[in-house]
Amino acid sequence: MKPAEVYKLLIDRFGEDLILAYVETRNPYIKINNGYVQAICTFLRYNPSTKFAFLSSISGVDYPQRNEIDIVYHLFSPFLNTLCVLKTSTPRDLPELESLESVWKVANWFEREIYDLLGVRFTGHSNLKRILLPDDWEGHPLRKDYKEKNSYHDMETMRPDPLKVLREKNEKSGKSQ
Amino acid sequence: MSTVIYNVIFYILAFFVVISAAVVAFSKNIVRSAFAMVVTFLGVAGLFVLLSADFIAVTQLLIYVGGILVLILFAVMLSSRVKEIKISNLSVGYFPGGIIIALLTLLLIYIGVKTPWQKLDSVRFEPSTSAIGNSLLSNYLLPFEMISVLLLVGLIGAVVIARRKEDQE
Amino acid sequence: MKAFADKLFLNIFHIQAADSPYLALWYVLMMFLVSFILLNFAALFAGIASYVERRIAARMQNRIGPNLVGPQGILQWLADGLKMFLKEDLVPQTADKFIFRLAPYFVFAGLFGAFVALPFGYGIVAADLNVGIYYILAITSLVVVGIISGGWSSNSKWALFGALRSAAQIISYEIPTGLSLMLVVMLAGSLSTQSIIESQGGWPWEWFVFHSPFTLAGFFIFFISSLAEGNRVPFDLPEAESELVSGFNTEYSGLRFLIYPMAEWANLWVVGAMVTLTYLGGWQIPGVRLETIPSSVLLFLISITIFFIKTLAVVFIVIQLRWTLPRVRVDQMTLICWTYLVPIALICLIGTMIWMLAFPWKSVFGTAIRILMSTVGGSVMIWCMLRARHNYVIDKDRFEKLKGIPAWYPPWKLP
Amino acid sequence: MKNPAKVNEAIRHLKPQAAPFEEEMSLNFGPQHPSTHGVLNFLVVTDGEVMHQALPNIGYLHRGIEKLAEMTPYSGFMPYTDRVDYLAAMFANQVFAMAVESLAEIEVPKRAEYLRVIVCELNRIASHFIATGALALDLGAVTPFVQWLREREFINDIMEALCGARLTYNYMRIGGVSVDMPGDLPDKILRFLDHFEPIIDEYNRLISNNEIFVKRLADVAVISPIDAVNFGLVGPNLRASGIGIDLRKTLGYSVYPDFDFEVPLGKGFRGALGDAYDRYMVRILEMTQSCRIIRQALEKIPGGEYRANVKKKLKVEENEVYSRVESARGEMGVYLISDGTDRPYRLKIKTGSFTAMSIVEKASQGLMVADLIALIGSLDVVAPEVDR
Repeated sequence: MKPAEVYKLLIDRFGEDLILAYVETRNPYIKINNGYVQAICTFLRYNPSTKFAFLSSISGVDYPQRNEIDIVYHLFSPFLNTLCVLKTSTPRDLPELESLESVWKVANWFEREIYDLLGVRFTGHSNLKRILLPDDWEGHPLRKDYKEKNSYHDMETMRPDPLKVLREKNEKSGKSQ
Repeated sequence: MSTVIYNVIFYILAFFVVISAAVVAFSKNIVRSAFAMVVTFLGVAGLFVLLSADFIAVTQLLIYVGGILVLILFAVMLSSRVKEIKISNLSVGYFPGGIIIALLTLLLIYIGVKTPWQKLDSVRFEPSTSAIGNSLLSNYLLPFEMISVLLLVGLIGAVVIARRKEDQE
Repeated sequence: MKAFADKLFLNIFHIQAADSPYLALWYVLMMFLVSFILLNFAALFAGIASYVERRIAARMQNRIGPNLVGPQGILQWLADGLKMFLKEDLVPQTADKFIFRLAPYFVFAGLFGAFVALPFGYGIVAADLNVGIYYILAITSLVVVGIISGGWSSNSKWALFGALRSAAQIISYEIPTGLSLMLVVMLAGSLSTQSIIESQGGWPWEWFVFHSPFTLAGFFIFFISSLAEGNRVPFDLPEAESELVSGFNTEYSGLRFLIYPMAEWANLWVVGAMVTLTYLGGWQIPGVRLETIPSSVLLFLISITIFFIKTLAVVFIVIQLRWTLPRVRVDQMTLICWTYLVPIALICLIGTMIWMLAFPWKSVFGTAIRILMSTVGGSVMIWCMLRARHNYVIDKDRFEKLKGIPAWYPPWKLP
Repeated sequence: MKNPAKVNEAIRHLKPQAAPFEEEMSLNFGPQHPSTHGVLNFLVVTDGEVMHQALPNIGYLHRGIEKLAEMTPYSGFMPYTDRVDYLAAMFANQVFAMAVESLAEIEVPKRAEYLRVIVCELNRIASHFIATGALALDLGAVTPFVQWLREREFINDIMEALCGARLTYNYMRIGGVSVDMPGDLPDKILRFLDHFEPIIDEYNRLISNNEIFVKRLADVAVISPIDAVNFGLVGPNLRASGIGIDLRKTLGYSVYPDFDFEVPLGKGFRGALGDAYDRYMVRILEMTQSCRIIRQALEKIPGGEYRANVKKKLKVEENEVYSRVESARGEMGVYLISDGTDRPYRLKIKTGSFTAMSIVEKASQGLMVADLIALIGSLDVVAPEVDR
């Protein structure tokens, strides 16, 4: 079963309101409504004709121009040997999505990572906390407009340019000579 | 000369025993008490050696230091709130305690005065192990066996009690 | 030793020992001298054992091992000891400082106390105690007090884990140790270390280990539980470095830390000597009657050599075990003790009793069985060694083929 | 950290969820601990030796590689991929190269594909050395680990002869590999294989069949097939639970369909299906299969170019791809979005260790402290791969 057929199956089952588009890229993806992620994924996982048993990864992509964050789900079905890419968007100002934790346990950590790095909130998540960064970190680094703070807990995050330091040192010693 | 040294050793050991026993009784920290007991046991073992009772001395060491004390330490460490120093040796009941101590002291003095002490010229350093073995398996066979049966009963009882608690949970 | 001291005293002061008022003083002096010698022997052995162990481990792991301090790195242990001396003696802020400082001394006293009753050759023992091996069992139990107090007083969870494991382990394993020693005590009819050796003989079939199948089993039980009591792999749970960081001695540093590993290595000698004297015939010289030994200095020296060789062979095996086996889990450790070692030791005890009655030591059948068992045991040992050599040769050839350089090099000549 | 209140606030969420019982003790396992395989922290809630919970706390090695990718040209990002999984750097190289090649529609020469397969399989063996050896080391057996280190040294030598690096190879390029194989290398590799294949038997004698080792691993931390799928386990961990998914077979990427090899599955070698011993044994068996693949690849390797002609400043049309390879730690994926410039718009690296780590919290319940080490070791978690 090719991704296009999966798209047809989904259209038949959920209709055009939920399944928005089918976009041809290298790995064609199916654009879905952001309110029904859980239902669609549950369907894809347990439907005997698809059986997407594996959630390969969840990624988030920030699009400041569109003012949206895309969340991409890569599902893999060993039975069909097919990769199914689901994509959904959520507004950048108040990013919120359903958690897939009830469908795949592994979504727990993937979603925590996205929450950590992109700031997307997942409703129904059991333990939505920062995972890679410290709890008191400010900002979400994978957003395109993220600016790193100069210091974290009085520790400098920026290092002076070593070449510049060397040059200045040389100049100084040159002056003294 | 040798009796002098003998006496010196005796008093040194006795000193350690008494002091450490006092620490066991008066220390506010239960673990400290337990460790002070090591010194007490060692001192008592030394006194046994001085009395030429080598087998008993070694038994004292093996059973009390190696067995009972380790078990006590084990139990103390497993109990929660070890670090709360107040749980050892609560100072309550001064009055009944005083009476008991007074009575005990009187009793000890009475025994000390009344007992017809045998005075030995010198301590005979003779191996006692085989004598103990022989007596245990000839004259005192019945008490020896009865004690072992008693210990067995205690062992089984402990197992039963522990089991029951587990079942109730 | 006492007789020897009396004789020495007589020769030096020309006074009958018993008459002298200075006798007690003389004894005290002798006591200090003997303890000084023993302590130095133990410390020296511990140091050299640490070096030897590291070299053996390196050999087993295709490494070179310490080789820079002194010729072939033989002074490495001195350098390590010196380094430990110079380290700061840290006491954790929240530790129970008094007990923390005191704990290593218990370990020290417990282990080095055992050397008093250990023989080194014919008639060479600091104190031929009437309760010899019983005393050794008892005094080594002081070690566990040191370990528990050290672990508890560090106020570290890792150290506490180590201390608790150690307590459980040593209490459990004292029972099979004692029971398997009982076999020997029964056969020898004595607790004294020297008379246990004297009641065995020089030839392998005169050793207690081959007396009957029961004593053979008892030998292995004793060996295994000695490992456990000495915290050696596979029973090094109290300081399991991959689980508990370093177990009971995690918070120690400097000289106080040094005492723990030193005691562990000194314990190697205790284990080796105990196994040798109880089951492997001690210092008995094959074919030489006991009475003839005192008359000849040469035989005297041979007896010492034999005892050392046997002990070091056991030590060598213990070291090799350490670098081969993984560690057991804590529940498996107690399970091995209570479900296998203790019942088997009890069976062996009763079996040996029956065997002693049925086939006395001197009887034809008893001798035949002993000769048969020692032959089989020896053959198994030789077979194992040959097999190990065979595997090694194959491995060596493959390595040479791959790298073009020899895999083997003599210990005194590094690549 | 000057403000303790702030620090307390920062570690607040690490405290166990429910209030601990009277008998419970919480234990900080790591970040500096001999057997955490990198910088990791587990908050272990124990009752004596038995654990109630082990909460992994990761992020100590987070270097923001995904963010770095957005600032680096495609060809310049290759060295960064080495650092994702330093024990099996070739796979990250390969998966990134594959993703870019797929986006830019670059045809990779056959010889380059074969070279990639050879180095990847060698790297897989080297990685499994560390995985299985470190597991033995964690259980207290030092010698097996050093034994494998010796063998790994030979692989390192081969890699050094090939690309000059011993750990972070940076060997692959977009459209091929950086250098062709020197003429004597096939012979070297074959000599190594001749030497190495019997060593596996020796190793099995030394440790795999050791009774204590088996007792420590068999029936410990059993992961059922359902859990394995649910928690997204990949690679040897998944196959140990009896699920035969190997991307080399399922996807047949690169030139893997050309080779004849088997995918070893866990079948409860010494205990339950999916226990720690199965995970260990699957890795040992995989090494043999990798040897088979290398032998075939060396036989079949064609001549010709080793690198396609790719522009130095590669610009890729707006597109996206998710490419995956079977790394030593299982499926490693790269989700790459290009936007027409010479840098990725977004790069996401999906690694096997990340999902393997997430199962620790569940699989560790009711184990003993010593078993936690066996669990982490048998999952073969590499900290930088978890944190990226």
